[in-house]
Amino acid sequence: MPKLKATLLTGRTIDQGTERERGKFSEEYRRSVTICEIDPDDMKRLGVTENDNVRVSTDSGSVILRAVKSARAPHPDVIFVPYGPWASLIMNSETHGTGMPLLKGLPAEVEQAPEEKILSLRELLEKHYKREHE
Amino acid sequence: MTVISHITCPVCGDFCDDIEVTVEDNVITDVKNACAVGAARFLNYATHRRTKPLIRKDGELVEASLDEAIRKSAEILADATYPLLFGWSSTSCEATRVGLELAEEVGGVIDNTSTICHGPSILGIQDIGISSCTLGQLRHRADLIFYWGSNPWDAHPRHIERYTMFTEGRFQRSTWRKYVSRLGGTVTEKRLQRTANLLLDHHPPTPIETGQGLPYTMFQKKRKMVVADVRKTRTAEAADYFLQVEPNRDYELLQAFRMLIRDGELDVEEVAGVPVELLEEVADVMIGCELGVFFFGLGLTMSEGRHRNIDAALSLVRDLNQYTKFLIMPMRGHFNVTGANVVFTWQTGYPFAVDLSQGFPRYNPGETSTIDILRRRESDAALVIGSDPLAHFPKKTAQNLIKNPLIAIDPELTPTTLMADVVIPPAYVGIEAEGTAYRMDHVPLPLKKIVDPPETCLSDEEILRRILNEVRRIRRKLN
Amino acid sequence: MIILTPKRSFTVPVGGECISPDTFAAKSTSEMANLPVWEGNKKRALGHLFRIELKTAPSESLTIRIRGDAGRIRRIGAKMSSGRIVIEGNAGMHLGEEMNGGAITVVGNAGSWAGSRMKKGTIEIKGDAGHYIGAAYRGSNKGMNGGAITIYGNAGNEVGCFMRKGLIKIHGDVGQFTGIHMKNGTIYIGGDSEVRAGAQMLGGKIVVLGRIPSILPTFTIDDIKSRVKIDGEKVEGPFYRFLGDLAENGNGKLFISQKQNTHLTPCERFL
Amino acid sequence: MNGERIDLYICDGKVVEKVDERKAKVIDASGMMVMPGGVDIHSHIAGAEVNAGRLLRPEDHVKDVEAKTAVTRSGVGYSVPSTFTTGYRYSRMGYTTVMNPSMPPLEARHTHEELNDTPMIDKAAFPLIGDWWVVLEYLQDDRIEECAAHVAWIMRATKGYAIKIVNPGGLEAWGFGRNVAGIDDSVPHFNITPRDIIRGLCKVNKLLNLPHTIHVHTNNLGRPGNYATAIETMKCVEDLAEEDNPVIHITHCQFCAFKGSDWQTLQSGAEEIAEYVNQHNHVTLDMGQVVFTDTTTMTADGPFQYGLYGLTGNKWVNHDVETETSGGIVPFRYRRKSHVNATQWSIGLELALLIEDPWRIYLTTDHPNGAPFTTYPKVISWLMSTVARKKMLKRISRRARRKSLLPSIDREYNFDEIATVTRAGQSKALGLKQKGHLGLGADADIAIYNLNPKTVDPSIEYKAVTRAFCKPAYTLKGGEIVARDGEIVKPIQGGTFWVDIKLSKPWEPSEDLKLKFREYWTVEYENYPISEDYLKASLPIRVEARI
Repeated sequence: MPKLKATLLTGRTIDQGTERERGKFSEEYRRSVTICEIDPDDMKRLGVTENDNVRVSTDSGSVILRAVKSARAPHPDVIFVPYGPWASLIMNSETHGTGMPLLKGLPAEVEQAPEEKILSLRELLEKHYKREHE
Repeated sequence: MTVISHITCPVCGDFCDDIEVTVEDNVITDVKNACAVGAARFLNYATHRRTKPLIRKDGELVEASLDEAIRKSAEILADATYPLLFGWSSTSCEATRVGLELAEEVGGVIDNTSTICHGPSILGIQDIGISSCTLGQLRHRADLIFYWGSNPWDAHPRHIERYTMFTEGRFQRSTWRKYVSRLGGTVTEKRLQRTANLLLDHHPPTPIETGQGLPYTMFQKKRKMVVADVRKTRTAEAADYFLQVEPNRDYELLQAFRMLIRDGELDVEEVAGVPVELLEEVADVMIGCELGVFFFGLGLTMSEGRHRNIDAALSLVRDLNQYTKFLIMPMRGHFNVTGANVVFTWQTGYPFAVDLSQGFPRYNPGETSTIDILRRRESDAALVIGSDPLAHFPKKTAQNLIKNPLIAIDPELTPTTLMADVVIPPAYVGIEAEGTAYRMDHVPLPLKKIVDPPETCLSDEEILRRILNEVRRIRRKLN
Repeated sequence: MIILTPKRSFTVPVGGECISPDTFAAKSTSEMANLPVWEGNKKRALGHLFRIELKTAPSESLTIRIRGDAGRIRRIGAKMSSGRIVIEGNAGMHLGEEMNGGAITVVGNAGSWAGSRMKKGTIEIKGDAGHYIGAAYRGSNKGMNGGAITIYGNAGNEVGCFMRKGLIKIHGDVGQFTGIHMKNGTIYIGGDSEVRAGAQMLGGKIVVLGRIPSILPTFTIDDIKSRVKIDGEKVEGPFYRFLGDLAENGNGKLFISQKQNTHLTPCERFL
Repeated sequence: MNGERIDLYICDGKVVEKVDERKAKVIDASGMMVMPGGVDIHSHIAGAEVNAGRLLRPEDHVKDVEAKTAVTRSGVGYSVPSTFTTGYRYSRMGYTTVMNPSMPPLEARHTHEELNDTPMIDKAAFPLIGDWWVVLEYLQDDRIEECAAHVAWIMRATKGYAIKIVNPGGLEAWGFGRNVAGIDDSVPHFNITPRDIIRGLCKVNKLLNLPHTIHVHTNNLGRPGNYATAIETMKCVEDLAEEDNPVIHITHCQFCAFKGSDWQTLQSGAEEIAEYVNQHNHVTLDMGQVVFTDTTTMTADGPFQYGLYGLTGNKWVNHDVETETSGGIVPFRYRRKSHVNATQWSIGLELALLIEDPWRIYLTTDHPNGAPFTTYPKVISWLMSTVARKKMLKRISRRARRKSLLPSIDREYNFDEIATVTRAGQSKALGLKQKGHLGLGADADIAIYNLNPKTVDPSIEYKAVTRAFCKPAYTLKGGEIVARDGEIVKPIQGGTFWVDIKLSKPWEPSEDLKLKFREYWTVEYENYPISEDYLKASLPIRVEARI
């Protein structure tokens, strides 16, 4: 299966900004931040089309997101995921002595994941952040 | 029905203060002047808020009285050896003042969200200084607007309209008309191109040269806009010059600009994917302007180089002042993250990442900053206010956060409140409670109370004050 | 010799600035045990955290030996001016900060800011070290101002930040921004370097024996040298010599191994 | 004070004629020197630029910290102390009133927030008005009365105390990176000169009957040859004086008493300035003394600060405030061996010693520009002792020493004169009638120094004097003991003075102004003013204007 080695960027989008106002657990919010913007040519190479699920992986983990064409392309080898709990799953916490983890410009890999589903926020929390109890 | 004007908008760092809202029966029914995000905040804040405090018992969050929740919070903090108090950028300065007193009382580390947004900018400023201003200065005088690694169109939707390109100043006019006609031109051109492609079944279309500085700017003496970013954003599309930077290479580009400004020659053909010829042209525009401003965003602070990107940007702007007037400003995210820095600084001398565990302020991001403390798993309790670290911190740090007792003061249901041990929903500051907040350029403005909060909800300030008093009571009893 | 053995493992940071030959000198073990130490926000006695043994061996200088992991103990040997500290495990951040003499040896790894603002003395780290080795404090332009740091493993970003004098030798690899803002002194890197070595340097010397992905565009190639001198010793090259950082009007020297960096060959046309 | 022994009675925070001694608490201050609490007319302790200075200098804080105690908050010190530490340190030195001389009006709310967190002292802030667009527009059309009404609005809106003018016209020019060259240079884009601004606001000040005069930081500050500008500035309002009342305060005068054509030929202009001041009663001044140390310079004078960056290469902060003012910060180390710095040190003392009337020259370091305020006791020792001066003179740059006038000056201040330049004169100039003396009805703000003026000879025992002024035995504020032997024993809030100006006919801002507001500023008119309840302890001073 083809894999894309890419640079992962995260950031704000106006959708993420407005939809979060409907509540973090709303479906609208989930839809606005579980996307991965990929260059249209890269999508072809990966064999995915708009709205297909993809797996995005870094050295800190992986997450399933929905592929969308990045606007105003070309942006070869650059992928964009809006801030949010899904993007955080694959962020590295090393700050190199600055207090700031590398939240933009991480090396990442993208591959198609047609069988996988995008977790809901509750499922995500259940899976990755289960509370330990004494 | 009442209409209230001159409301400040508690969303982004632009902190617009001209919002008009309509209130009917204590419910906001209409919002004017706000951007989409601001309007969504005013209209939706109440739809998914919580009103009752919660305490985790036997693994489940159950409703509790406010007194119980306050007592439990105080116990957690009073017991801790290295508690962390995080958030502060979405609350009032008044609440932050009490928060600092609380942090000092419990001997904790207090940190605000700039630690993961513009913390690197502050580190840069501490090495270089900063040549900055309030936003009106730019509105009146700036004829060159440079956005680097920031996308106001999405993150600060009214920024361009209120403070830069599309605003009328004493010495500078708005470029709105120019933009509209150009946008029209571009759309028409694109449409023609598409039709031509369909008809002629040609090779792939050649990209239209809108951004690389030629047709529209040649005779333009008015305001100019330059955008440097790793992606072509909507903001970039509106620019006179767009520099598409290879990811993580901003530092090289900034330093190259500094060298060009000094009239130096570069030994290379391109820097960070941008041809040196274009850099030289833009450098000339920078030197030639009457007053230039350099806005930078998280594109610089969060990518490789971090504070050194800012170091280079601040140095570039400082150097430019030998030729013309040049100013620089970070695009701050939350409506009061600047205020959090301001209050931290006047009380402790340091703007974020302040360790008060030894009874006096210590500061060293990388050592005393939230992400590092959590990564190394040093803290043994935490209080989070007006922030959602579980949604936004890298996974490992967020996982470590919930390995210890966690108090969350937040009106909303968020991943953090869902995982906390104590949840106290406060009155929404800027809607249900008043206070002070600082715009991104350090201009302080009042947060307003527009509607009454639910009966069970106190302001952040009052909640913190009560926790502080309770901690002091516990301490007195122990002695 | 004084031997400190941690009585338990630590989670919260411990302020270890009292662990210094200067403080221990002429003190009895019970006096040492009473020295105040911060563990998080709790003020404790040193004896509460460590077993303290005094082994009277005729030695010319006072030696402190830490047996066990001191990875959470910060500022060990800060401001020390004489004597010796040996840490048999890891050392926490700010090891030997503002050191003014004496010697520190770490058998394991050391945290960030080791040797920051040091003026004299030597620090030897057998394992890896963190970031900001020999650096300045935030906002200050006064980094390491003398003495020597040797690291046998790797080091992180900003080695020698605002360095003014002295020698930093790293036998392994380093991260980005080695020698950022350095004014003088020497940094030797036996392994590979990440990008941006010498950024904003005003003077001094950085030698890279291994590979470096790229040289900043604000440096200019000036010569090819067959060898370079470090602290009196000759290191065989050949080396490209770059000057910079020109963005700062700097006059620093960057010696980059020619053999390891064939991708830099195109630079030679400017010679 | 002159060794006179008296009983002082205090009740409800005031000095009274007599109290019932059986019920009263008695402080035995025999053998000690009792003075009114210190008053500082010019010290940058709060607000946007001070806080930017704090943010800029972690390396300054780290060397001087204050841990929390049972009654006090923690903080950091040295050149830009945190707010609590500022209050404590002033109080521990026997000071009870401090004026913050530089408040950007748009950011006034910030200044007051910080003043609210500055305990132990009474305080006030002076809004920067000399480059305010609306003011410039009124003045260029000579509409003095309308301008006065507008300034009254500014004072109320910002809760200000006095009119501050910094490099008039120069800050507006700095908007485009330029400056003005002297008091008759024209201000770009306005039909006005610095002279017009100073004279206009001086007239406004008189019309409004403000308790303090205009408070002026002159043009060309920090430039060789600027003593002439300073004298012209004083001269330009000579005719506006009535009787012997001052109409202008020239602040941190040391920085504008430079003679010479460049840094190489720099010498003191103190003699010329002192000569003028000794012959004219319409002016008061403060020293702006330099002490050799590492400090942080900060002024609203953007172009001056940029020049200082150019000289030092140190990190530089600039902060322009739309339509109003600007500001800048540069860390600076004054070196004994620098001919320029040593000359500056000499100039400050020369001014204080050559100006005859201690009621018109006040002790300041323009904190933190010349040095932190904690160096005042050292400055006192130089004023009181030729021996102390000689000792320092020996250690400074030889070139500066050769040119210094100090060896030729024998004058030594006595304790009375010290009391005048550190409290009595300052409160008189500020129009604070209840401060700076211990007469009946005065505020019971008192400093008791462990020093017997009868037995100590300050000329020789200057070190004992320095010690005593560093750590008074008692500081009383409003009749309460707040500090003892250099320790805070009772934290108190301290109030904020502002002028509550009453115009003869009520003045409402015109619709025109409200419209202008939208045009000129980026905040709404309605969000600009600060309400009185914003001040934690508001101390309005009622003023009847002449208009």
